[in-house]
Amino acid sequence: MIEVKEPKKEIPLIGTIKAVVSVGKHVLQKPVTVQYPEEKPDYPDRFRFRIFLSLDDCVGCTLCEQVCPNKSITMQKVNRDNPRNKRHIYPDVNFGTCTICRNCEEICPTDAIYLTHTFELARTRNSFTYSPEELSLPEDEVIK
Amino acid sequence: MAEVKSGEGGALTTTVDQAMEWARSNSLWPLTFGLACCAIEMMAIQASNLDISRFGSEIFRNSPRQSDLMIVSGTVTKKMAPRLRRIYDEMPYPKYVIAMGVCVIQGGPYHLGYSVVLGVDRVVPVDVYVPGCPPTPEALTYGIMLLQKKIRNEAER
Amino acid sequence: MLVEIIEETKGKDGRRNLKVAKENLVELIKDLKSKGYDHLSLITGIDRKDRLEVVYHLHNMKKNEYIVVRTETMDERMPSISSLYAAANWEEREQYDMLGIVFEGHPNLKRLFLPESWVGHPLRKNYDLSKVQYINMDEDGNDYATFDPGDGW
Amino acid sequence: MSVLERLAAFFAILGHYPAYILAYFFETLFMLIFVVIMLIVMIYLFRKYMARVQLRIGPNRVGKAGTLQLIADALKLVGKESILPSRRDDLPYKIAPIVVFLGLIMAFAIIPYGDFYYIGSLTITHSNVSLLLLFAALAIMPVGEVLAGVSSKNKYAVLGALRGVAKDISFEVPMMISVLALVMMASARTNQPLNMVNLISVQSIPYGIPQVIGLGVFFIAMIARAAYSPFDMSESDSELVSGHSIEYSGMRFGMFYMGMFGSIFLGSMIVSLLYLGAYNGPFSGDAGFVYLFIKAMILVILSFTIWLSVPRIRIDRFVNMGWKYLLPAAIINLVIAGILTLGLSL
Amino acid sequence: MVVEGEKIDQSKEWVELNIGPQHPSTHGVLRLRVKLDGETVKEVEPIIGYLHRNAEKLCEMDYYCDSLIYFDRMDYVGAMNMELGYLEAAEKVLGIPPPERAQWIRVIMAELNRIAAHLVWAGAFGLDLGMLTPFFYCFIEREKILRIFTAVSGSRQQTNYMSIGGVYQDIDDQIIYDIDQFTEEFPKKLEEIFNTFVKNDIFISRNKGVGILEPEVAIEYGVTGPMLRASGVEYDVRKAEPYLVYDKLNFDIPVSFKKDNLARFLVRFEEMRQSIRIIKQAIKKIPDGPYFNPKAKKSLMIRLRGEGEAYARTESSKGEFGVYIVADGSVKPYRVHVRSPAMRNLSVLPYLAKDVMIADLFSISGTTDLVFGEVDR
Repeated sequence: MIEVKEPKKEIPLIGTIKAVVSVGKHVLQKPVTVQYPEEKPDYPDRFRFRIFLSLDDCVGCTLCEQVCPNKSITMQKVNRDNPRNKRHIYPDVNFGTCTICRNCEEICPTDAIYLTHTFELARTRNSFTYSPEELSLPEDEVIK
Repeated sequence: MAEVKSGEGGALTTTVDQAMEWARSNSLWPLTFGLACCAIEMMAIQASNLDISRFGSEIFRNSPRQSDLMIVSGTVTKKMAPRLRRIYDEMPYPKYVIAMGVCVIQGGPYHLGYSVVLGVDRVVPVDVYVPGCPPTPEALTYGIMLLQKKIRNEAER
Repeated sequence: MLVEIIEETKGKDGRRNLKVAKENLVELIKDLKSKGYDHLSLITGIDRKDRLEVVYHLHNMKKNEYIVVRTETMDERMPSISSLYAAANWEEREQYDMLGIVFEGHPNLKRLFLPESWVGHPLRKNYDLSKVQYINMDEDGNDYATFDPGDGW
Repeated sequence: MSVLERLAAFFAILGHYPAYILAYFFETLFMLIFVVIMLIVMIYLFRKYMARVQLRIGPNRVGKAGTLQLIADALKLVGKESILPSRRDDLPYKIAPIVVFLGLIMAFAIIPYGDFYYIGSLTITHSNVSLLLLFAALAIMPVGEVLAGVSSKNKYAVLGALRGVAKDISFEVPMMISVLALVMMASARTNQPLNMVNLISVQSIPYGIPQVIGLGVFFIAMIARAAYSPFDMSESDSELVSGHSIEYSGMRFGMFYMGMFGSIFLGSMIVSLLYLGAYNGPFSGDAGFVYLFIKAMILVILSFTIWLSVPRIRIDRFVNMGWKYLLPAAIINLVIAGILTLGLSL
Repeated sequence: MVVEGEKIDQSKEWVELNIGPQHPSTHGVLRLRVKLDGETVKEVEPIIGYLHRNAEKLCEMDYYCDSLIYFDRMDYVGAMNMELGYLEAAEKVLGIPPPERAQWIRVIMAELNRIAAHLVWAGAFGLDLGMLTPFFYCFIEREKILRIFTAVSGSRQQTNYMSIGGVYQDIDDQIIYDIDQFTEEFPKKLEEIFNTFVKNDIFISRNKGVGILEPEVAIEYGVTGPMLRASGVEYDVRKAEPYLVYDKLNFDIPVSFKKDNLARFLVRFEEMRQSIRIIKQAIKKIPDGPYFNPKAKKSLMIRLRGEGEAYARTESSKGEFGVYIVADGSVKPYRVHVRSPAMRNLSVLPYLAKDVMIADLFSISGTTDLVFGEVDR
């Protein structure tokens, strides 16, 4: 146990002036701002945001659907020539409820679902359900 | 607000409209309205690392009467919804709403429960939806830029 | 002990569990409080489908001991201990709100989170989630719950 | 010949009275334009400075380096809906922002801006009682704020107005006493009527040096009058939301907003005029008004820094401070001024 | 003994002021119904529930491994601490203890998050009092911690990093180096922030002697955490009932006997210094080994069955955070109940804010450190 000490009492006015100086001198320092649209933020490698799906790797095991904590993933039937995916079901993700918990990526046995750095998902319409094909496309090409 | 008319006066009023749109899009004063987790990320766009004042939006007004933009940051519960509506009604036109985070868009992680509004667009009209839980400050900034584009009638998505 | 303990067990977390009858609860807790269990940590209500169980976590600040008192009620009524611990005030209101356990003798037994007119107690196992309720606000700023979306929704 | 007389001479063909009316009109117009431009510069400067202190960049998207930011803000405020709350007292609610803004403009009309060879002192009101007029004009702004607070019929606004009244009463008296000391020293040296111009011209050294206590008291009073932190109890963003201006929107709010920045600029101008040697400086001559602005701007920046770094004083402590510390300090200053006047005749 | 202030005269007509839910100083969605006599607060009635998100109900509906996301969002500035609190209970119920390395990683992350949470609090407290600038300095430092979190977990705030039986991903040398750098640089910055507050005599005068909370009252109301320690009670779950590897670490509990707002402020800042001390020791002592209990590996997680019941308490940045899980042998918990420290700390506000000025009401509610995700759940 240590007892915290109250700070030394400053003379009135002098203390205020000290505080003002200690704040005011920051004007000499360089701003720390990263100017976002021009300078891209340097996120670490593990940063995750948007879910991608590799259609060729998906085996349709529905594990991601089971493990999704808030039922954002539902399986969709997609007619696609993929010998590993016998049932022809692929996940689609609703980004309107997805909390980016990465449980699906963690549990995916074939690493078909993976998350990427893409974060520019804002829209003017409330339609965030991505079909399996759209999940496999980069964000620029998903035009709804 | 000047209306666009056909005929000779049209060119002038269109210019006035364009000027007003330019002014509005560049001076979005958000309302200090933090609800939940996303409010901290909303504070982070105000903070130094991603400085929203570059877009002219650093003046977070506390009174709804003086703000243009309501960033609904965080879960809107059913108990909060009528109040949110009242705050929205108190704001003067033209007013804009950004739905920040998945809770506000479609209920998010709580959409299976009993006390969360499944999307704030059931209560107030929303201009831009920013998904993420919470969206990073950059994602929200992207949303604000999208709103600016929307005000200037340039938005594509 | 002054009162009859029905059952004494040890939880998975190594804490002593005392099970008492509903009638003896206040007396037991009063006794425990006089023995130094001055911190009421938690009141939990559990819906066991046929009965409601209430669990009190009491804590002795000085000796750092935890004791768990559990009791059951068949008729949704429990004696309130809010006259013993100030912390019990909000705790009991929360359990009343969530599980509908009526704490008799509570000075201000109102719902803590949800409005008064909310139908049902959400943490009950038989609470119907498919019945959507809406909350509206009247002129004085008080809430009331309805089943149909009124104005504003 | 002053500016006014020159302008009147220009319009002399129209007759004596119309010429003077037109002259006053144009002079006021110039001054208004000047004040508004100064306000825009001030707010831009403030936002940039605030950003730099907080290690940010500040507005830089609109126009070059964000210079058009304030234009955008002003345009937006003009185009915004101005909500009239249904419970308002109609007339006071509507005139309150105008009163605040007018009080500001009136005060700007009274102070001198410089001393020129051709036109004499650059001021609009060549009154012999301009010092008195100035303090009369300064008292108008708080009235507008109280009007706004009471007529909004909002509890926060009423509380803000009440705090504003309590605050005004407690700093006005020390402020006037410190000015009294100034007048006392100056009047011993001249037989001229003691208007602002003469008060400045008799200062052989800036009176801030012998009356350092008076300067301090006056500066604190000026910050308090502008409702800047630590004395922003009547606005107090984090307690009373926006205080007296809570119900105002659109351009009506814009007037309060300008009044807020204008009054700190006005306060800094008055402090530098009365205490810091005004437009006098080495090699000043006709360029003296530059000195005035530099002095005023330094004070403005200082008060910005104080705003950014100091928490709000509680209202009862401020009232205490006004009566227990500022008032005695002002009286001590008066005594010192008296001694100096008699003994040294500075 | 139940401590309640004397009741005010209800027959008199007091000015009623409704503060919140949208108010800059309520830290979210607290609503206060205040009865005023001029500037003096006569009675405060907190009304909560504006962020009631039915997390406890949803926990009952989800698998054990999935409930973490609701805990992430409870105390949303201290997500790691919340996860830790849940896992301490869940792992007891499931019988899957985390391996040694995971425990050390959890300690480091929990302490980093404690610093981050206190920094948010300090900045917001400054704003409550009208100091605009310290907020920005606090957030710059917090951003550095969030960068570390992004590097380990991939998310900035709602990390979802710890999982049943360990942590989600191992930390590598680069991250340890980053944390080391941070612990080297942070104390200097912390003192700088500290000085912008305490050098200011207006700040001291606003807080000294305001909101005095007697220790008996605090225990009576169930107040824990820095608020209780500022009242002079040496109680910290990390020492009282060590979990993880806290018994192998060397740190002190900051206590103050002044009981006022300033004491709470100082205790929180001292806690940040102690957290740095813990992290410094932990990154030196962290052992090699598995970071994940193989019993809980990946696809098995949704089939984990819990038995019995457990109450686990941890020291979050707000106080004693307890999670009570009742299991019935199925894959989903039967009942999850959370002991929310912030709610207990809030419940003492009507007692503290009696006969104070309006300005002090906000400084007192500021020092209680409210986070509404946790109060309302």
